[in-house]
Amino acid sequence: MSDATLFGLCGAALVGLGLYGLICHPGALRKLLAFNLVGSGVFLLFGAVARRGAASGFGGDPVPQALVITGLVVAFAATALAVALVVRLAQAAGRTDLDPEPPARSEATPERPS
Amino acid sequence: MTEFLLSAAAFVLATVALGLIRILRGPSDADRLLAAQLLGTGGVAALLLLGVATAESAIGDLALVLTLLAAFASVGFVTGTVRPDATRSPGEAPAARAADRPEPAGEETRR
Amino acid sequence: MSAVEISTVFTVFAVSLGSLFFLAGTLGLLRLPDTLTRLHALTKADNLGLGLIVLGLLPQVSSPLGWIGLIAVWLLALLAGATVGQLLAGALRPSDGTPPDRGGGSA
Amino acid sequence: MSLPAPVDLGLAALVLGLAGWVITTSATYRAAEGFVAYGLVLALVWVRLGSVDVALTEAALGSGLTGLLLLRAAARLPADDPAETTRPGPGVRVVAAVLCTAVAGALAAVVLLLPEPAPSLAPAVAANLSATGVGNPVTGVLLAFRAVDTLGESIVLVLALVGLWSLAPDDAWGGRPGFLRGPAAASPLRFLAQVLPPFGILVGIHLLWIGADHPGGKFQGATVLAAMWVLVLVAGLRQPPRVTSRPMRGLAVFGSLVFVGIGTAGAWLAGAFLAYPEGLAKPLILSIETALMLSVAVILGLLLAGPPEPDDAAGVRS
Repeated sequence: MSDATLFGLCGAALVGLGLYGLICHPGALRKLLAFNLVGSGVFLLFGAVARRGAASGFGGDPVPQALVITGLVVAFAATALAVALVVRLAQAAGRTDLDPEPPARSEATPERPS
Repeated sequence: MTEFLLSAAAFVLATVALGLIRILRGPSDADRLLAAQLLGTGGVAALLLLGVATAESAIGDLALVLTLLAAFASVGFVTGTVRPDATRSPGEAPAARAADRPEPAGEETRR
Repeated sequence: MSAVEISTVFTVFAVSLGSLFFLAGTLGLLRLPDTLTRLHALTKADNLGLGLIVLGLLPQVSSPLGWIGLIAVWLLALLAGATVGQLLAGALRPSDGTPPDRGGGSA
Repeated sequence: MSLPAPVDLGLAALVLGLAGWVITTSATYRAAEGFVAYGLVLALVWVRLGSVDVALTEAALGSGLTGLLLLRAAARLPADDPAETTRPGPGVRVVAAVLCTAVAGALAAVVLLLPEPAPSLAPAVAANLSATGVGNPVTGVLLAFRAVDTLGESIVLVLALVGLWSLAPDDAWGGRPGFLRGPAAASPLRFLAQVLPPFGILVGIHLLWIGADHPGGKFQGATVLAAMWVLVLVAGLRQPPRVTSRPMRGLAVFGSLVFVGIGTAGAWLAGAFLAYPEGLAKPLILSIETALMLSVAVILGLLLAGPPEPDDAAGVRS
């Protein structure tokens, strides 16, 4: 088995693990972490494709590599935005699950000690 | 020589990976962070060995970037929580902050 | 012994010793009883381990830029490691000596 | 140039083990700690996949900055958050596990059934790289062959910043970003924030400069620069600028504007949007890279600094 196949399979497993976390954790920040795992799994799949495309003296196909770099930066921007949303949700509601029914402690003040 | 450097890289990597057991066992969050810190330094050492062994200078640059950013998780940890009893070293009272950086309250804000 | 042989022996010796320090640091991290002693073991081990590995690699690099890069990595690691050690130790020094739990929720 | 294959197996096991920890551990804070280590290992995996460019990005962004972001966010969550302890029932978990295994299995099958010989654009890149004047194929793809992706990305970053700022309550508008402000930093941290940035700035410029011919480039350089700025902010040596500050906003969109400007000039001088006139490709690419690096560094720093908060709240908040 080549390293490309090994890490490609690893990426597939990461997507599965991340999806599981996305479904099974009610907390928004946990969902975000899980979603980042899915993202890195997808990037690893790209990495496997890039590695297999090594040719013309390059260690890998540069096109998927460039796509992954773009993807990493965009993923970071999305994560930062999502984290700000979660923190805002926690400030407003005192909780971070995405349960639609109004939380029991909705009067919690935004100024929390920690 | 190349073979030796590569196996040294693998050895260091395996060693610090073993240290990740601390992430599982804890007990405190600082312990888990120590394991991540050791992984960072070990990763840098392994990259330096790999970079010299393969004569690829870019791997040395990667080691440099990792070193620069290795402290960031710990910085996030130490500054992340407000625990006056735990996060601040003695002699730095909360009031010191207000004295350090006076906030021009209300100036130029509401529009 | 020729110069090449001497440098080879030196590299093998220093890199091996550095690797052993990483092993020692890991064992310390796993075996020592509390967080502060583990921190102590860790900072000693990774500074010395990385330093010895850098020292051992120097003869194998021919370009001055390569030397600067290697030494810069080590100096930066020393700086960051020392600071992080101070910071973590400061964070770990509450009055009763027990490490604070930052986990939140079910600890 | 390969280590023995056990290293790859070990790295794969490490990645999966840490991912498993991130998913299964009980407390969010621990999951975030696991994610830091996970990002580090992933950077090593990218080296093994022969892609140092990606490894640099992953090491700087994926582990360094994301680690700081997530750890601080996890520490800000309410301690008695019901989401921390509630879990779905066993039925839901079994169904989810089956579903996710099926997805992972399908992806694994795709990996195993990838066509042989592998399709690759590497020969096409190699054939045309000399026209761009740069020697790093990834930089060539990012700024010449697929420049439109990179342009779109730089605009996405600006939009993310707009989205982040729009989360501020009305009375906070015009204030300073609040995430990175906290209680007085311990003196070792202030020392680090004084000593490290000069080196960091040097490394950032170095990465930009060598990015033309070796692994590196504007994103990696910008991440290092942003990290240094964030360090200064966290240590409390400087205040983040107010969100109404015009110089800062100008700097944030500067890169995209330069990119669009040069691209539009290409439509006029070289016959297509984002095409470079012959012989001028390398200087133009370097100009775009420099402008983009500044803007991306500012935007990444501001994304970490969070939405603005009212001035009087500072010092109370973590």
